[in-house]
Amino acid sequence: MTEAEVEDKRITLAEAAKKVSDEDTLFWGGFGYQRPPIAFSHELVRQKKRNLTVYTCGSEVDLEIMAGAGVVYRYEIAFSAIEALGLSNNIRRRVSEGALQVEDYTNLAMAMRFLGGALNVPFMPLRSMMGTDMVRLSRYRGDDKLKVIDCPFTGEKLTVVPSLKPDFSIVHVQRVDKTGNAQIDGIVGEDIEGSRCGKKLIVLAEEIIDEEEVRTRPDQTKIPAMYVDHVVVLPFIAHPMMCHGYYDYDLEHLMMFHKLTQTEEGWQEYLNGYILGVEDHYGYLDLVGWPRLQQLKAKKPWGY
Amino acid sequence: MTEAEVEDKRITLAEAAKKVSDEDTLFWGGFGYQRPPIAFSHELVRQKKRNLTVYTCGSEVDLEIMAGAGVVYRYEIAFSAIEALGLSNNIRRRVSEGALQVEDYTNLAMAMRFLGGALNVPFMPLRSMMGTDMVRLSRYRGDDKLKVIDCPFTGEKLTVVPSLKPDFSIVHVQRVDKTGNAQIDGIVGEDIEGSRCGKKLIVLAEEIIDEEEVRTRPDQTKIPAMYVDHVVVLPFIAHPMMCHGYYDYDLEHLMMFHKLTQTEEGWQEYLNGYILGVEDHYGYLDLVGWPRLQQLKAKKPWGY
Amino acid sequence: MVEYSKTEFLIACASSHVRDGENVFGGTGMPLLAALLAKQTHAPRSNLISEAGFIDARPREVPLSVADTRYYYGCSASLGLIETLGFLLQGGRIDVGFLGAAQIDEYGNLNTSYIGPYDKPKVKLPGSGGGNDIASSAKRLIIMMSHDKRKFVKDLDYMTSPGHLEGPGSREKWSMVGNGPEVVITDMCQMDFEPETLKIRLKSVHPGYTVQQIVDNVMFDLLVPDEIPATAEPSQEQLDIMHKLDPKGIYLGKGA
Amino acid sequence: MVEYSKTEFLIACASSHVRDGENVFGGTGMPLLAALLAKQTHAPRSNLISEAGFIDARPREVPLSVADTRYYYGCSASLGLIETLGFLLQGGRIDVGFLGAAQIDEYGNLNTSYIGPYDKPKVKLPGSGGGNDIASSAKRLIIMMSHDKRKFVKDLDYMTSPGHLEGPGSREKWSMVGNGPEVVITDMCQMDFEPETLKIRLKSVHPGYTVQQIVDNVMFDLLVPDEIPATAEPSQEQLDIMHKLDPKGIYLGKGA
Repeated sequence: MTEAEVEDKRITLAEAAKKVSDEDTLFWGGFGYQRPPIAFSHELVRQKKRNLTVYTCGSEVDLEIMAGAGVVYRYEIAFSAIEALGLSNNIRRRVSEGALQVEDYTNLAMAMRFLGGALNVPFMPLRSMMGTDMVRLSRYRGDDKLKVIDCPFTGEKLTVVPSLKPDFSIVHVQRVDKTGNAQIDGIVGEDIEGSRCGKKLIVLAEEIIDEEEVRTRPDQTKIPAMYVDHVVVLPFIAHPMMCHGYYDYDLEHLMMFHKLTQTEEGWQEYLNGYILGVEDHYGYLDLVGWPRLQQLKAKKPWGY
Repeated sequence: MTEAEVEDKRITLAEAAKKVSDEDTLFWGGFGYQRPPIAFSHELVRQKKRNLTVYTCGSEVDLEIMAGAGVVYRYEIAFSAIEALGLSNNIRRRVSEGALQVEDYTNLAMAMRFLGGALNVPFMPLRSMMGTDMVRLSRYRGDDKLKVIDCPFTGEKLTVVPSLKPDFSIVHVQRVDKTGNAQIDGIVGEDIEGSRCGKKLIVLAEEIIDEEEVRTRPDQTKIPAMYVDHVVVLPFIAHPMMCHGYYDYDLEHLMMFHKLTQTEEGWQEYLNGYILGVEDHYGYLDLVGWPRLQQLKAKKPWGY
Repeated sequence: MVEYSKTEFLIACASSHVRDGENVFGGTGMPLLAALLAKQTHAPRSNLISEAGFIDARPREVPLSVADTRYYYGCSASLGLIETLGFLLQGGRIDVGFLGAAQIDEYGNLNTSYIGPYDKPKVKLPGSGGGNDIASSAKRLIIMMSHDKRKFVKDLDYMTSPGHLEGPGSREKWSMVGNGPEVVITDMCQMDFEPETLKIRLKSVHPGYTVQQIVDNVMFDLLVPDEIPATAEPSQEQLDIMHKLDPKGIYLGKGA
Repeated sequence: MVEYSKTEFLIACASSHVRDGENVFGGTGMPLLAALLAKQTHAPRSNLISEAGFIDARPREVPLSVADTRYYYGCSASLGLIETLGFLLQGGRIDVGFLGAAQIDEYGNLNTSYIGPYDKPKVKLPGSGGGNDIASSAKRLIIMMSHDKRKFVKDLDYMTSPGHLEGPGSREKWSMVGNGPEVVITDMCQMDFEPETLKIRLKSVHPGYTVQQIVDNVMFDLLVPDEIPATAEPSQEQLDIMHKLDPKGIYLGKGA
């Protein structure tokens, strides 16, 4: 028997971000405060990417960072705000300036678009959006934003939305083996469909685990390695947001971020201090401070 | 604080089968040799149900039993055989006699029909079946079997299949709490979508677990209680097939079953001996014999 | 007499609309506190769901996000968006949803997307999130708004989520799963929808406010019945439970 | 000289069509043994997938069912049909699928559904299962058949799964994800498809058979090239591995 040489897909965060080209389209994982790939947004900013299009339901701080730094020029999203704190100030400003276009969908519509992409069918039907301006108005997709059709079987009205197959899917998980088998704890949000819909998939994980451990508990694998092109392993990828079972959100940092983004000057201060002013993700974590990060670590059994 | 009284959804197998009326439509869970609700098919036979329509990808022994005993008159399925052993003899005979009609779909088409039903949209698109007799010929659904349409966005040809919302979903799982939260180990087949698409859901489980245990590990719940109407707890529900982590298939019994069904007389012998000739599921298990059942119990870490 | 803040009053009022045994989309903020309060008082068997994927959640502290891990421990299942918004909500299994908005019109249609013209928006608001999905498919919709003339408008700048659209028959036209808004709760009053026209109607006035104040702060013609009861005040028990749920005053504020 | 049974020969032959690193839908029976054999010989990085939901499976004993738990331990993920047939197969991520059939026509279209007229079938066969899905969307299709005149027919009783349909351009017309059948392996020969017409063509003859025997057992005009090599025979190593995989002879039979 020939023993297979196992492929090691691990690369650095900088190498992973380099794979992304200007003008590319990205599925962006995480949901709300949970598992957003913030570190990846930092690196896209440091590498001065331009004109990216990002598809997601509603990440929060990362969307603010990429909008503020001019990395993205188009969002197809359902939600932009920092829940409990308030409006997404950077996105609001960039939209008013005309530097950013947002094509509006609902959370279910975006999830169905990822599901359709994962299934490799060009559209999916759903029952939302009908009767509202979400059908009537489009920012740049025009007739390709969505359509309202008659069901070919029942005649009922249904919305159909175009499926998405972005250049990259960017997904943040708790654990991964070096071949890419990824485990997600807690809610999955839209990451199951999102990780399958991209042409390439970059998985960012808090922790590396051995392939043998994965194969002992295969039903814990949420993303099989065969979907995964690159793996990046780093701690606190989601800071100042949370990663279920690993660390809580950093409310103080989050409030500071939200307050600073109320003005362009404040945002530039944050951008220059926490993102451009550091070498890499460890530079950022050093700046936040390890004693503080230690405090955020999740407590059993609560997971935060 | 008012403490909620927890609803106990447990009923007997006989009570559960009584909920099903003649002419009803059923989603039938399990896949291949894995977790088919055989005990439920036995009880439907004992209660002499008639004219049921069953939707599934491809259960095996249970479909043979229900076809043979005249419980179902319509199958919408993708597959009928006993894998590794041969054709499904009872179904073959009943089809030739005209007593059973089979509307043919593919496994993906059936899975998408359950997904569509679960999502409460009347159809789903897929890329199978085009160009073949599966599109051209229909047993009884006629134009409502499927349609080939042009994608409203890309113009590509796609098959659309009508979603299913049967009267009951019948699903067999490893563990359940009395309120209905169900855990499935191993592959899920089509049971996630199937358990969500029915108007009522009956969960059959090998083992009862405490609700507190469910709430300590919520990410193990595959079917939340809010979908579940009734719970039946019994051992060896799938015998002579397998239940991952609980017991292996009984190859000897299976071969005996397949051999007997080669003739109508043989099938009647099995029917009268193992199904009609016993009082209930424990009567069946007594007949199979507990030493034999004990031998089938799964060994760690293999799960069979 | 019980002392309470405006926020506490609104939460208790919203809580009264959750019925026992119902499946409730809680979200965050005031609706979440209202749903948790209902579960700990008159609706112990209500089932709190977060659209991020948590089912029958029993958070010991108020979550800040619908995806907050505070929703996890003690919940009965932890899944994803296709499950909550697709299988459950669009599947017709959610009884009550809560929504807020920047603007509402006389049919209960909501704007959470843009202030100003769509082509050159003055303010980009959060957008739909799951709001349009909830407004389309939850059986009943409870709307919470601050009572401000600029929010109760004749014409929305952008219609994000469907209320009763153009009135009778319009939700049916789109085969909507849910029945639309049932009640609008503001800091001055509760409003419901007149069954014939499906237009907003005054339902009860909160203590300390007059009908005139309410009418003056609405830009459309508000239906005002002859008899208008006062909205019930919260009990001390309700206030105590609220503060146990939000001990840091994240939503309730520091005062009492 | 190595001694082998017909079944062993076919499995070794089928195995040679699996390339290293490929994603393979293995199913059960001979195709499964072929895929497992390939992984243990020339294709160690091939990835065996069962449509029931097992990914990168490494069964220590041959499974009897695509859903058999023997596929589980040591596999890398255990999921469901939407994942395997939808996300993976329809998503264009499966390189090789194996299918058998009761009838095949000159374009490689397959019947696994009915013998006799559809309206009054003589025999109800298993149906598509995942077969039509695999034939539609796997990049390459390997067909295994017993070589029998009644099986190589001019007109199928029922077309369950698409081969090359009516020839050039027909798969494109339906935007099919996969490229259709590549090879047909019988107990007498291997056949491929002539690139211009997409009709079945003789590719190699198994030891002990003649071209005439093959042609006599096909009901359509089989394309026969001038030069036809002999099919390679299995090695002792291949035979040993097969019997380690199926020690009870479930698929290989008891003899050797």
